[in-house]
Amino acid sequence: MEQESLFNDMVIRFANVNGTGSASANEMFAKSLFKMGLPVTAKNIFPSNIQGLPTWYEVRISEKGYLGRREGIDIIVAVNPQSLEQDIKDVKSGGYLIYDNSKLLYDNYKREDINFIGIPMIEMSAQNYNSARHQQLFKNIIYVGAVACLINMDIDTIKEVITEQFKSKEKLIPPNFKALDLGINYVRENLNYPIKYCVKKSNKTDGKIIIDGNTATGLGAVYAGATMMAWYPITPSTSVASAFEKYCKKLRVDPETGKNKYAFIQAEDELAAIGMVIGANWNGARAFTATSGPGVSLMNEFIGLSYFAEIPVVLINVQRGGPSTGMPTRSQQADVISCAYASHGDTKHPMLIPSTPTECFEYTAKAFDLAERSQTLVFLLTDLDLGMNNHLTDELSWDDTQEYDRGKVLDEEMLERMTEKFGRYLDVDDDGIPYRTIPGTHPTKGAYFTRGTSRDEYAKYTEDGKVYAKNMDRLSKKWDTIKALVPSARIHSSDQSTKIGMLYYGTSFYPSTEATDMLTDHGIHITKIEIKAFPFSDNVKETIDKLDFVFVVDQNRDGQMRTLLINELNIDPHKLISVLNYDGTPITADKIFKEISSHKVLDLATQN
Amino acid sequence: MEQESLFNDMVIRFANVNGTGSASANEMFAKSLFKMGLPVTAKNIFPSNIQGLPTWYEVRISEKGYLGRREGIDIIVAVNPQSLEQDIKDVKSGGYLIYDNSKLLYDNYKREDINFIGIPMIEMSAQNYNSARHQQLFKNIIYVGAVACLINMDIDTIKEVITEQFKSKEKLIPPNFKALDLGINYVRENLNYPIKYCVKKSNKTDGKIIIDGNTATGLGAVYAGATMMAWYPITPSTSVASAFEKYCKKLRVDPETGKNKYAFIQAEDELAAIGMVIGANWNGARAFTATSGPGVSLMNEFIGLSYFAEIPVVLINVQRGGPSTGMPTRSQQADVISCAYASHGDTKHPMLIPSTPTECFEYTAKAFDLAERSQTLVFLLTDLDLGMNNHLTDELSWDDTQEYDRGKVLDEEMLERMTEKFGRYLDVDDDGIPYRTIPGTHPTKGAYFTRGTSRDEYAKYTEDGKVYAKNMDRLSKKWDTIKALVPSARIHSSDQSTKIGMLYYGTSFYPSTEATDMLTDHGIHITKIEIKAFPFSDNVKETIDKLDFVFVVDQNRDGQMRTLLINELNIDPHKLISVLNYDGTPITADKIFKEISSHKVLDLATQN
Amino acid sequence: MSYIKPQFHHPELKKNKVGYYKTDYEGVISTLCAGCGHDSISSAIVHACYEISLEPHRLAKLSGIGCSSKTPAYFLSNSHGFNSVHGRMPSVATGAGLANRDLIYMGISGDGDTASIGMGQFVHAVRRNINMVYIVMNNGCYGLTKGQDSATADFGSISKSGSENPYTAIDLVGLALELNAGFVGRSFSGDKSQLVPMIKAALSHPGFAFIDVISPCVTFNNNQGSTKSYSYVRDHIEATSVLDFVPFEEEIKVDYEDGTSAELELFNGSKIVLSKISSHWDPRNKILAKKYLNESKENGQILTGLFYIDTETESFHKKLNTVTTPLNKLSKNDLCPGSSKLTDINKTFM
Amino acid sequence: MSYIKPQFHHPELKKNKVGYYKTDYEGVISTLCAGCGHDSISSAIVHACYEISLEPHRLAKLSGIGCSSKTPAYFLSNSHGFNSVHGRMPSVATGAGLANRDLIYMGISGDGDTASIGMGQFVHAVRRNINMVYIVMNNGCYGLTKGQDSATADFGSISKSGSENPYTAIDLVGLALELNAGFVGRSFSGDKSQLVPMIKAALSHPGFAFIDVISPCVTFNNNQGSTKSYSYVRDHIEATSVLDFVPFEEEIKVDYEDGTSAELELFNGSKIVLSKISSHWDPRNKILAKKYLNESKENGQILTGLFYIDTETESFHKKLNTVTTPLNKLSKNDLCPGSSKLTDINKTFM
Ligand SMILES: Cc1ncc(C[n+]2csc(CCOP(=O)(O)OP(=O)(O)O)c2C)c(N)n1
Ligand SMILES: Cc1ncc(C[n+]2csc(CCOP(=O)(O)OP(=O)(O)O)c2C)c(N)n1
Ligand code: SF4
Ligand code: SF4
Ligand SMILES: [Mg+2]
Ligand SMILES: [Mg+2]
Repeated sequence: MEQESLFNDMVIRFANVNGTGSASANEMFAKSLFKMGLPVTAKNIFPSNIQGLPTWYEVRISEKGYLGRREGIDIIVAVNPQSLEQDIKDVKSGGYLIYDNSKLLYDNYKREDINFIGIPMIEMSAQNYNSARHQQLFKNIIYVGAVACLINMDIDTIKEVITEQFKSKEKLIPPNFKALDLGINYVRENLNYPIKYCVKKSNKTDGKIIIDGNTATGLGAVYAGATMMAWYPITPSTSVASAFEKYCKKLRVDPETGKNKYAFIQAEDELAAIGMVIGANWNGARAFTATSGPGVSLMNEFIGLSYFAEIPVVLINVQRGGPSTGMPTRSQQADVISCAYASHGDTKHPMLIPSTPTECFEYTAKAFDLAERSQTLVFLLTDLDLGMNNHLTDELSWDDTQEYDRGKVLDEEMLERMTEKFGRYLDVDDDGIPYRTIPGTHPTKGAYFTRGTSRDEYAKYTEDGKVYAKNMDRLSKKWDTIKALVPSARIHSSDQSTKIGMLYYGTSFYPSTEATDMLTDHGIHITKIEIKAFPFSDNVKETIDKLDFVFVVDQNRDGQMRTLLINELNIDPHKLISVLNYDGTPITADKIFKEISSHKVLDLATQN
Repeated sequence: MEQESLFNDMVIRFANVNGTGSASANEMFAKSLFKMGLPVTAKNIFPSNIQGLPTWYEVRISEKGYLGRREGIDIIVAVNPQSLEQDIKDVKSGGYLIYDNSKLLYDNYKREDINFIGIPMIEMSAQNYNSARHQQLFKNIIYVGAVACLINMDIDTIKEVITEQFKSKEKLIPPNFKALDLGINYVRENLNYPIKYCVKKSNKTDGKIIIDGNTATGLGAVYAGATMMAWYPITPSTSVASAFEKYCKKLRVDPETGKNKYAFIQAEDELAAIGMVIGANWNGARAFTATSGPGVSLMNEFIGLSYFAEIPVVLINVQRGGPSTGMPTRSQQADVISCAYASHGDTKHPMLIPSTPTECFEYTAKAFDLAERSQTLVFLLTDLDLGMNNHLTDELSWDDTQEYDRGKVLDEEMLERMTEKFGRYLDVDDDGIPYRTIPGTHPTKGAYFTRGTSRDEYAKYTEDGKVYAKNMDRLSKKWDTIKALVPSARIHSSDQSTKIGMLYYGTSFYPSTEATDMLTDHGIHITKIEIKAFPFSDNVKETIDKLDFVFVVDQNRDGQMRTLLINELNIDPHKLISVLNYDGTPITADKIFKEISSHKVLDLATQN
Repeated sequence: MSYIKPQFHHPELKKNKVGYYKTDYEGVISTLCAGCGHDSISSAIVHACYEISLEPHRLAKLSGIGCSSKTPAYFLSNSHGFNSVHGRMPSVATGAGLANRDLIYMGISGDGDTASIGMGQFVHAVRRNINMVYIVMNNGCYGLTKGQDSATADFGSISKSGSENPYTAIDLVGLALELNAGFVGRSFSGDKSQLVPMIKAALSHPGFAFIDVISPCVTFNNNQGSTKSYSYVRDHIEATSVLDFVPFEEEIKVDYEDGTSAELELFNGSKIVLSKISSHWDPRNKILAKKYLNESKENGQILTGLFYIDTETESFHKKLNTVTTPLNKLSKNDLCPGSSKLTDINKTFM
Repeated sequence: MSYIKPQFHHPELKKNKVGYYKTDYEGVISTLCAGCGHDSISSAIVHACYEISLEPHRLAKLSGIGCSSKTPAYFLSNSHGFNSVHGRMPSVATGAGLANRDLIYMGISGDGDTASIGMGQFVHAVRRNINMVYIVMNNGCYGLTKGQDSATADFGSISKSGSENPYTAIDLVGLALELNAGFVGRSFSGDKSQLVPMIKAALSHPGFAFIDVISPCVTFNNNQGSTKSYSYVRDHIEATSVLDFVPFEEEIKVDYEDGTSAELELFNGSKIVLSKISSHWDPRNKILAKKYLNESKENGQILTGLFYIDTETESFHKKLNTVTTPLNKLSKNDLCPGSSKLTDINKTFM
């Protein structure tokens, strides 16, 4: 096959077995590309078990900075015999299959339209390492070396990454170098390289870091001053907890006493986790929990309590594939409705919806301010793709001058000065948000009995329908106040006038951005609306009103964001056209492009 | 005051203290009116405690058969000093306040525009009964007698009701008669009677019974062949359980062995209750639970399992005032959204929505057929007003020839004959509904591992996105199939052509019917759409499409049924105008009439 | 609605050490049934808090849902309270306690609230050794929802609906001991001389202090039994099948010596036997406590007393090694690592 | 993924009394880690069911969520199974059991599934004396979610994340005894000679039969300890902070006499001491069982064996007085009272 080099634009997929140590090798591979200045993104596709099943790691390199999933795999490094047959099928025509030729490849697996590159990984590993465990682990580094050489990576950068990685365990560096060299040398000595898809250094990652959303979220909570996290393990939210704990251990231990300025509680279940968070927030500490769909379902009753008793809560929902236990290790945006209207009765809950790890960090911090300011539960809505995968994103930043917004809390002094009767649910400021007091603040003023039952403005139990309704109306007013407190949607108007829009949120940001460029290339101009929060900021309706049709990108089956839009903004449903993906894989730019560019309303709208 | 008699059209409110025995006296009063052939309805307004707090019992008599709540109380029987001041205020101008004049009435309580009738109830009771307990209990019967006489009720009918009531405890009859006569005689001897509001026998209750919705629901489950109920006590659903148990004890005990053909389990909580129901249905028994909002919130996770693993479940939600613990003894329709889309991920659940006790009976039975036919969870959505209050309703009827629809279950013979591989989730009939097997049916065929995770058509675990998506699409197809299985909405077209509609459901049926007549009287013609189920039958959209504006009556703050309509039917939100009531009391015809008749769109629409 | 508290402040009442009158420890008027055992317990709490001179605002009271869980409204009006959701008070108390280690926490629950829907959270609150007093007002039934059997109802007892309870009762004291609670006691609502000191002791225990208080329900308790005073009412209820009559009753009081037994008549005339552990009892011997408990159970007696105290329990905050400043008092300075640290962190992701 | 079962049917294998080969009791290939204790327990279940000649379709297997809860897929393919939701298997099993009293129910759970999220349901399943075998595959951690401590993890043990567990372990055996379970035993995953007969006994017990099986987790169990074989891997994980290496291991087997102890090395070289109750043990003496259990705990030993059987327990169906025909077999004739009865009922509402 003739080869013309394609620089800095490819997708490489590593097909491994989980529990074999490939994940850390693959991560070093991606990190090295990042260090070479290349925009890179990695998706880990793993099973819901611990050892022995197929797992894939997909690295996309895109000089243009397109960091969503892309269809078409250019190179597959096939290390897993279980999935080999399928892996071979998945290589794009003209692409490469790098496999372990320690064993013979079945003839019927062969394809004429792709390039097969055999590397005797197992053989080399067996020859160079003694224990079975070492053999298995270093095989991973061997293929990293081989691939690096084949695509012309900078070897020093990889060694730098290895050195950094093992800086606390220096004795591990030489064997890793050795394995890397084994891979490199095999290619150098036996194969033509570089192959068609290759890389060269660039400078597209300045001011960027590569980090997963959950780590950024956990760190956001540390910066926001959260002192208590109660949680129950569940994929894909567990690493939010790990990150919070890790950084608390680093940053929140009193150097003198060795004591913790935080509490980290693995609860007995999700019901208890949110109960603890409610108790702590009621008592004036910033506390939060992180979970995924099944946890949110279990928390439903307490979510209603938070709404009605007006207790601040931050609830991080890293969405996975539903319904029920569903696809625990796959990504979806299918909890939009179940979060927005969680719990029985008339309830609504604000949601902050980050699209990048940097936003995970910022919005988590914002969520605490918003929860305390508005005395209600705030969801941070992310997903497995954002939470567990590494993304190229802006460096995290923090404004040291900004204070935490602890909301309307009466402290001892204020209570002391107060002459009128304290009314916990009085709408003093005409914004629907009342004042609260923290237990223990004042010997004789400000105490009240918090409850999830109907009560009057002075927190006294009542069954008076008028008083109840007035309180419900105040909660609606508070909802309107919240609109101005959440981040506004980002509107990216098209350069050219257009009647077509595309609305997206969360991780659909990456492919939607790419799809827009693809559409523009095809002469289709589009206004982009990036939803950042619920309730929707005013510009959402304003923008939609100016358009004829808006494509709503939802990573769920039922078009859940579309539901929220038509219901909350009274938009004619016919204006909103769903673009859906719900197979558990992140939606691709290709899919969005195809659905929009071939949609019949396009003719209608472009005729205008 | 001059008096012109108003026959068979009034509202009488009894103001009592709970725990004093008034409830049974008041019920006998209402029952007597029913026996006189008068359409009558009674609403019990009670506090969330057991003893000592105000409680009201409101009886409406309407020859025309209007059985919703009506504004304006004609007669108040004020037996509770705690609420007396307010009770006096609540009497309609020109109406009557019947009070206990054993004690003096404060002067400033007096009103000029109403009639005060004093009856020395406590005094008479103290003179005639010895123990404090008897005195308290018979005071209630004394006022029943007095009121009966004042409004000219047939005394023999009341005695008949008392006799029936105490037929198993005959010794209680004479003292009750005595108390009744005390009240009657006092009026006869001391007062002018009958008063303006009075009654005469009629024949408007032929073919009718007077019963509460929960009893009818429990009985429906018995008739439907439910063999297991698992539940956890919660107002206002508890009496569904009591009724089921009561009728099972009567009708389902094997006469020979004395053994039960049912199991009745008070679970440790709602999570366990629905878990048990799922287990029993999985194992081929008809099983159900009954709860209210907080219980539904707790059941959220299991509801998703039922949807995704396709286990039939009947879940009765007798709605109360939300959110959270809310108003446990007040009525609302505020769980519409939380039921329709309960649980995380893409989920939808059918709901049957009865409006009368008769429909409670029928729809409960239907719910079991539907759940088994469509292998999913079915809600029966009622509310406190329907469930706990007595309503005049058609006699219950049962067609003995109709078989239970147990749905697509493969029995031993079918499995034995089967040559192809059994696919639990195969869409054999192209209706989205697969075949299921019951554990233990066949030694070697039909066993599979039920789970809430993604799986292929043969119930094998899979993380393959395509297979997952195909299954989700089949569930959507099943949803379409269900549309044809649920009761259709009832469309009542106006005699005159109109562009205005009114849509309502559940207990809004009573006042909406009355309001329609009021509107017609004012020259406003309206097409009525009575929703009976979710998903919506095709005639809902067809009818709405033909109208310009539809008023949607919702007994919740957020217009939840309206949300479902615009979302599921893609209706332009501007067409649907909410008429809301959410203070915990049943909506009145007056309110609906006022909101509609004064709405500005009326001009627009009537111009057409 | 009962009237357990005087309607006006008695001028002769004495201030306690922190300057409060006993009335300062009261709450709003109870809406429970007249004679309900729960009201007696509220009053014992008022007593205990007054006597140990606790400043009301230094205590936070938490509860679930039920008649029992309403009682925090009826004592300590100057304390913040949280009437949470059914069965979930333990987790809310856990969170509250973590936020501010300096307050005293009192959790009030019912037998339904704790032994059924709240069982999981109860077990884990014990396991974590949350610093709180946990009182179960145990009436063997679900008062607020009209008298269904609870999981502590005795095997064979007859419920209001007339069914015989086929399940063995869960003994919360036995369970707490098995789960290594550091303070375990049982008393009777009407036994102030035992209950008040027990609550005082619990309030001063540095960890989870559990008290199971037998508390008769006027309305639904022990429905079968003597036919004396109740008969007419019961007949009436059977005939009308409407549960709407509750007689006003006096609270049931009892006073008996350590080491003796007392037979007690409940509202309907049925009887229970309380037996009090002797004053020589060594409450540090758990094995013995369990043994006695089992033996008295077998004799059909309800053993009361302070069964077990572990003075060396490690509190939750100790386990978690938290700073001595309450977490809710830490300021941004204490908590926010600031932008320079963030620069370092960013570097680890480059 | 491990390969605990032979890949082909051995021609010499014998049929049992009901005509099934041992392989007929197997399931699909396990996807658990090689050497996981849970696979050994699956294999013991296969053994036991084969040996007592149980017809596979007469058993229903139920589980929650976790590595342990996956195992019902790996045994008894001809039995229906239900992999329900996390911690809620007891209620599902209760309902299933009510629907058909004629099947045999086997519930499989993990220590996370039972002792944390499932605690409430576990307690109430015991209390109701549901007719089922309830096996907890107890590895002291949450395997499936990557090794967090569970509530049965020992006080002071070090979790994968390096933290010391500050909580006292919940002893499920002690708890089951306190809650009056009628069959209580403990064994070790690799001790077939003890485990297989215990499962057989449990299958024939007419009520709730609880077996706690200690089952080491290859991947996350007892992380600290010997530095031998694991060292490189641990170093690697520490350095990369990615938990992605699991060595293939042989299952840990043990065989020791009744009345003796055995010290066992876990995967990482740390040790536990199992001690087996003697064959002279009288499993009807609960008090003694509790005493021995406590003593061995204090000696740092894990007592195994069948501690307690109550042969006279009243089954759930007996308590509920249900008909002998399974409820799911009753027909419309049995169940529907028909229209004429309804006419009578209508009359009561006129
Ligand atoms: C989730 C939920 N389920 C059910 C209820 C209804 N409910 C209120 S109180 C109660 C039981 C109370 O029993 P207990 O705790 O023993 O208190 P008691 O009234 O006997 O003092 C129940 C079931 C509820 N409030 N929330
Ligand atoms: C409601 C809910 N919360 C959390 C999870 C995530 N989860 C899956 S398995 C598991 C713990 C399993 O531990 P254990 O029962 O001990 O089983 P093991 O894997 O150790 O055998 C958790 C927390 C879930 N599936 N559902
Ligand atoms: S119902 Fe029972 S527990 Fe509730 S207040 Fe009345 S007496 Fe007390
Ligand atoms: S993680 Fe542990 S419990 Fe799970 S399969 Fe692996 S060894 Fe077994
Ligand atoms: Mg109780
Ligand atoms: Mg485990």
